[in-house]
Amino acid sequence: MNTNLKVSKITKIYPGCIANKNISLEFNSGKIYALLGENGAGKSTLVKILSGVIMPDEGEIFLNNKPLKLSSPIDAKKNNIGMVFQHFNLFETLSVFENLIIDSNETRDNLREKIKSIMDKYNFSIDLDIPVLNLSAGQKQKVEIIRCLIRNPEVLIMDEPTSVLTEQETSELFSSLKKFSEEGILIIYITHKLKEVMSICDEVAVMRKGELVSVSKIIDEKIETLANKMVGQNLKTIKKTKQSSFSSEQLIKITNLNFKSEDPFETNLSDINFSVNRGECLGIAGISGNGQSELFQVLSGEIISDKNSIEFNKTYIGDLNPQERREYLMAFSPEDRLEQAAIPQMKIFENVALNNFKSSNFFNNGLINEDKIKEHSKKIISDFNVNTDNIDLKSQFLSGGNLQKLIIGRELITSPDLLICFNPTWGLDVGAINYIHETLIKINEQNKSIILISTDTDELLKLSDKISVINKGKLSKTMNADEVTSEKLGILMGGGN
Amino acid sequence: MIQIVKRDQPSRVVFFLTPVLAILLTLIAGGLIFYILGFKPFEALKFFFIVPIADMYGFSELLLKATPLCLIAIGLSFCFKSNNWNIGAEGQLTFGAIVSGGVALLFYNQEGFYILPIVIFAGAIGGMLYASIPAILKTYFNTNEILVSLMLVYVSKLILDYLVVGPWSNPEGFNFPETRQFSDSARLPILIEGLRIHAGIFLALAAVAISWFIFYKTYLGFQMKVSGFSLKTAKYAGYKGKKMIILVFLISGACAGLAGVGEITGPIGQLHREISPDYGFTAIIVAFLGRLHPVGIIFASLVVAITYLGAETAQIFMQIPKYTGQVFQGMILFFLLASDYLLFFKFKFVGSKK
Amino acid sequence: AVAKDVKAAFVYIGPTGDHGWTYQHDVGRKAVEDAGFKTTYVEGVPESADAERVLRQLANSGHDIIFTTSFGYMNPTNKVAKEFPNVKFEHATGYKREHSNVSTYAARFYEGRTILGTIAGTMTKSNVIGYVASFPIPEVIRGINSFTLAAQKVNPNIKTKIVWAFTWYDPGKEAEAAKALIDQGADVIAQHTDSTAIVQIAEKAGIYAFGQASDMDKFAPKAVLTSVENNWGPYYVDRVKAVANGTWSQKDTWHGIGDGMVVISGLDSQMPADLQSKVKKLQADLASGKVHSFTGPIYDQKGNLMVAEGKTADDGMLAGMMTYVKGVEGDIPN
Amino acid sequence: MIIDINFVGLILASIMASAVPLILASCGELITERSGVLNLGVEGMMIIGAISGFALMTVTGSLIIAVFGAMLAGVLISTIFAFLTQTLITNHVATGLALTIFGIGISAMIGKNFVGIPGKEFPILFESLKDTIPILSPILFGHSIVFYFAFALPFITNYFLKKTKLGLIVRAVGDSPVSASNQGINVRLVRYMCILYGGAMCGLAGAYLSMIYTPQWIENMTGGRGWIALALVVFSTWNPIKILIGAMIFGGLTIIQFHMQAVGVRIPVQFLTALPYIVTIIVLVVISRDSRKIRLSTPSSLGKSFYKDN
Ligand SMILES: Nc1ncnc2c1ncn2[C@@H]1O[C@H](COP(=O)(O)OP(=O)(O)OP(=O)(O)O)[C@@H](O)[C@H]1O
Ligand SMILES: Nc1ncnc2c1ncn2[C@@H]1O[C@H](COP(=O)(O)OP(=O)(O)OP(=O)(O)O)[C@@H](O)[C@H]1O
Ligand SMILES: [Mg+2]
Ligand SMILES: [Mg+2]
Repeated sequence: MNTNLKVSKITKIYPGCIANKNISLEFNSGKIYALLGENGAGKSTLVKILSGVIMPDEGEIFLNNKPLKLSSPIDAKKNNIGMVFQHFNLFETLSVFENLIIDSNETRDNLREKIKSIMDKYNFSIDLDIPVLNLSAGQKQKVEIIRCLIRNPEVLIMDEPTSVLTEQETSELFSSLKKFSEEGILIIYITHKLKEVMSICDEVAVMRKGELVSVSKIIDEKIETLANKMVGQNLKTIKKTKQSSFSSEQLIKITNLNFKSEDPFETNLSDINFSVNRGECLGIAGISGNGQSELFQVLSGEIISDKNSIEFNKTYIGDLNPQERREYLMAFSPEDRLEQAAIPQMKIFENVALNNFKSSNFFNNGLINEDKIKEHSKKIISDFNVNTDNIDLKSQFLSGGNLQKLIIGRELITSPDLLICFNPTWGLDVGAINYIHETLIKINEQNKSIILISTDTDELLKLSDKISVINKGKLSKTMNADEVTSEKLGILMGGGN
Repeated sequence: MIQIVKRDQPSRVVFFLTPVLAILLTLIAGGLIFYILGFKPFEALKFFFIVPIADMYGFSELLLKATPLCLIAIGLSFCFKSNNWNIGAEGQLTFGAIVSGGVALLFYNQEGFYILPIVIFAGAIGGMLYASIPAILKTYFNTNEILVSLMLVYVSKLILDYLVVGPWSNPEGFNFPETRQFSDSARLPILIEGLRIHAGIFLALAAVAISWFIFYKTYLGFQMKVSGFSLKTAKYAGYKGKKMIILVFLISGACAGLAGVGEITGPIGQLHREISPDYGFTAIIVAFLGRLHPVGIIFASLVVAITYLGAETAQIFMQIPKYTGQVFQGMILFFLLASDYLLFFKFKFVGSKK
Repeated sequence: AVAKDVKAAFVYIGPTGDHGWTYQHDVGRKAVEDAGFKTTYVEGVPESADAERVLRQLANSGHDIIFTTSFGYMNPTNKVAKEFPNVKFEHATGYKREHSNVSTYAARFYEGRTILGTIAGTMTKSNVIGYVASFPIPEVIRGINSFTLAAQKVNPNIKTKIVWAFTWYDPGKEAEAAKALIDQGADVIAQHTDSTAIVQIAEKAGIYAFGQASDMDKFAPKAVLTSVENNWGPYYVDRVKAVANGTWSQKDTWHGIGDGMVVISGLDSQMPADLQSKVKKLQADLASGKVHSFTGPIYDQKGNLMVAEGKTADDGMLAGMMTYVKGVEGDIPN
Repeated sequence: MIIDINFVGLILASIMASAVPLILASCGELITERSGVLNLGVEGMMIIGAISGFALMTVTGSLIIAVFGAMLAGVLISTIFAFLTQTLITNHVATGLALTIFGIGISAMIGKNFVGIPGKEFPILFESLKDTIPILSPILFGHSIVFYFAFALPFITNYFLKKTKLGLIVRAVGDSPVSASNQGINVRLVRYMCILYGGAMCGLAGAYLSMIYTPQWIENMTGGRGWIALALVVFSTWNPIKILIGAMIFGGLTIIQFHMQAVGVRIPVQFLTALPYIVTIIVLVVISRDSRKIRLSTPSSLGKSFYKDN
């Protein structure tokens, strides 16, 4: 079986951005192709076009030299193109088997048979009759892969498959991918992790801002060259000058913190213990979905816990809500910029007023003090390099990076003693990432503390003084950042020791 | 070729134009219905929309009719803005009327300036009490407020029935299902001699002004706006979600209760079995038609009020079935919702590709 | 017709096609039209603040006499009458005549119910008679009492079971109420609600029932033994003519079988001949006043004497009647 | 009081007959909601079904045409809702309310010429067996075909959702329209179909009222049953079998309160009349307390608009 897939002059325009600009590429079976690019480079857009989810504005696709019109995901499936999406496309309340049978034409028994044999062959083990929401991220991904394999795909596209996997699971995935490739399946692998590209891919195409920058063989590339192509500039390396001696003054101390959720879609937290000193940055690593978001909410006060479980600056604050905690000089930057940290439909200055600090006098006697808020907003915009001067602009018109700067700025301008942030650079371009990283380092230097919850190991290693790992709602003991390696973190993140 | 494109930003012009467009479309569709029913469309529309308010009396009746609608819709807009679906305003109106009527009956043989304020206050309290039931069940028991507030409408009407038939029925009234007439001190003053328009309209106007102030000038209004867009953000900001739910229900209940007071201490003057022709439900349309904006609600309440008057006039003079009023109300809402599409999408004329 | 210019208006609480209360008033209105007068009607006018506006609009638009056909219109009628002294107002079932241009009228439906009670008491085999009532007001209580008294007279063993539906017409609810009574053993059902659902249920269950307000025989030919019809036509024609002749004056009318305001429909052939003749005689006696529905001795449920031996209840007592007579089961809801 | 041996059976049969429209409408709405659409227009669709069925029966004289015509009318009116919410992406709650108001108005308008006309007799099945088995006979025999259909419907619905491919698709769409769309399922089409199906069932429920339960037309004759049907869907936690139980409880309360009146229970009648509503509220509260269960059984996308741009 020899498969050849070609895309020719693909263009896709979204309001306000060109996601794909005149892209032409050719793929052949038996090889693993990497599609490399920063967040927002247009990788997902291209493969969504290949899987029929969206339609290009211009351009053509050829499969084995025959033009292919993909107007629905069904067309892609018919033509044996399988895709594992960046964000899982599973039905959480349906069982694994129901998820698999939904687009299959086989009888129940036949399908079960087939799934069994696939699982045996690739050493997967998943209970088919439990709801998907009870699966771990790695298992969910396997379900997605099985879903593709059932159809004996000629092309298998994987969009950032490792972002939710442990080191262990990643290597399992890689060996499966190698097997698939040997069996003649054409694999397109999307990532922005350079190490992965080097370790399993044969050829690599780099995208930047919607355009194809280069196509080359892996053997001709090095990590550095790829990185420069991807970013389009020489990476400025940020290095935190680790402080020689920490202040021993404890700022926040969490003792035996537990959270049991009523929501089946959430993770329970059990027996969390840690402390952070002044001027320190504690990194919390983990694969997403292991309780980070719950931990963030407990720390921010969105979820109230036992009063004594959180001690901040010698006061017990476990029962306070976020607003009350802010008065004790805590600040929070949640993961979800568009649905939680800010309201896109509201103006910039209104978004600034979301962090309502008593002494900032945004609201006097229950009335809105618009002048004050606006004055404050202007200061944030200039102090934190937000690329606009119009505070009446709806914040939906800010780019992700600028919005994040606004949010971090909003939180920091009250000069808090502790900033808790959750994936602060998720989805940003390198410039914005560098800016945020510098900012975070700066506040440590001012003897303020940070709790950095992040799924990006490199970021954690770069910024943290101490690191702890969260897995299935349990937190590992705190380690000195100098003593840990990314391998060690990987093992802990996967639940190992 | 015409292409439908998503707008980058909802258009502000369209935002204010769609209600007008909706009304126009309703008029056209209404004319069509009249035509099908065998009436002259223009004449029918004239009797529906112009004749009822052609004189001073008609206009005052329009205001009288619009007052409770406006008051309730203002209250509902607090709920709807913050994502709370209170559709039981009719029950809150009834219960407000019961409580204030009860108080007014206590003073049936007394006169005094202090009586009316107490009666009005009692009505607001009654409405709030009744609205607090779905609010508390929603916040503390996670119960769907749509269904609870609706079921309570039936219950309130039975309570009213029990009272006017039994304990509160007029001792001199041959056991008919009505209470005594309230004393003059418990009645809202008439504004213009000979007309029915009463001081209740000031309550409505005050509600408009206060709600405008709350929505756009206060911390509470800001919090409601945030909660309306995203409950997650409201939580992150640290707003007290439960308190706010209860508060908006209470405000909404108070407004509905006041509307009930306005009816019984205004034009009716006593309690009997039927004090509201479903104002509580119609006000939902008013709230939407007014785009949950206080000034919009004023206009919307006038438009909807006229469908009531028009249905009567058209019946008297042309024998057009009364239900056309209700059909018009449904259609206005349909057309308004439909024309909202233009808020988020626009039609683009493009040449054919390539 | 004498003077054609007289225009009459009718204000209805329900739709003209409820086949009950409003329907019968509209039949009366048509009689006025047939007599050569112009009429207008407004249906579905709520008893809320809206009634007053409708009345004023009618008074203002050239109507000479306005019939307001529901109790709830009492206060608005009197209020508007004050402002339009030249317009005559006729309010059904009320008692307030505050101005000289307001008359009231009502029908002695209880006389009809005396006849229904007599038939029910005779026809029942189970001795359980069901009665679906609407709202606990004197009008309805009076009907229950006269029905029960008559039934007891012919059959001392009967029990009247009463179920309140709390609606004048909601076919679903009335049907459920009727079914409950049938399941409780009732083999004759009377109703004081307006829809035809009850007689239809009776037809299905193979038991007897009586029509209300209009002749309901066509809805349930086997079940309906007879109906008590509200017959407003003669009164309406009379009053409109009086306006035309300039002879209208205020009065309080309470007419029964004798004046033809209450009409007993044709008797069903299933009724034995002796019962039929008994009923016809009773009808005549009620009409002539020889028999009164409430003739003493009448006791209330607790055994207190309400009407002494040989006396009849006066109209004042009847108008405000809110106690059950002995033999009715249960309490009046209040 | 002497209790007839068949008394229990008779009461149960009455309760079942009163539960029929609730079951039909709830099962229809359940499918709609399972696909993620909240249609509050049940009352409006039912009343349209009621008048259409009755009018068609009167005009054509054919019961079959009338029954199917009522379902078709339900489909047509729900098409307005589907078009607005699915094509024009309007708010489900507001659109549903508008549908109810509109439906009540339109039905009264059409119904004007059909008041006071007696309905036609609807054929009854197994009438000859009516007296064969004590207690059970009145329950099992002597009902219309719609009655039997209504009591089969929860089981059919359950089977449809759990065992068939199409049912799976409906659930998948309600769970995650985005995933479904990426899997190549036409979310809009599925939702359209579910809304129209809901309309058909509500139409049938209305026709049952005007053609079988109380064969006549009276304005507003659904009397709030549509709202009860909506409450039952929440009550059932989107499980068709529990709809059956809920409808029996609600119908039971209504019927039993009449029996309590008839035997002279000394509780204010207004309270007895309010009982079904009060109990519904209490049951809703009790059920909602287990928020974990509600969360798991509620279609995740319920009431949320889905818009796919290309
Ligand atoms: N539906 C959409 N509407 C508007 N813009 C979109 C849409 N989908 C994607 N975009 C924009 O298109 C650009 C490319 O997005 P795409 O998801 O393809 O990037 P990516 O390379 O996959 O990034 P990531 O690494 O974050 O997944 C981004 O700027 C994104 O904001
Ligand atoms: N503003 C709001 N409008 C509508 N629903 C809301 C709002 N805020 C919260 N909810 C909903 O109400 C329920 C309870 O809210 P929540 O738990 O956030 O209250 P809370 O913030 O804990 O209140 P408190 O701080 O007073 O204890 C949840 O179902 C939530 O989704
Ligand atoms: Mg991507
Ligand atoms: Mg007969």
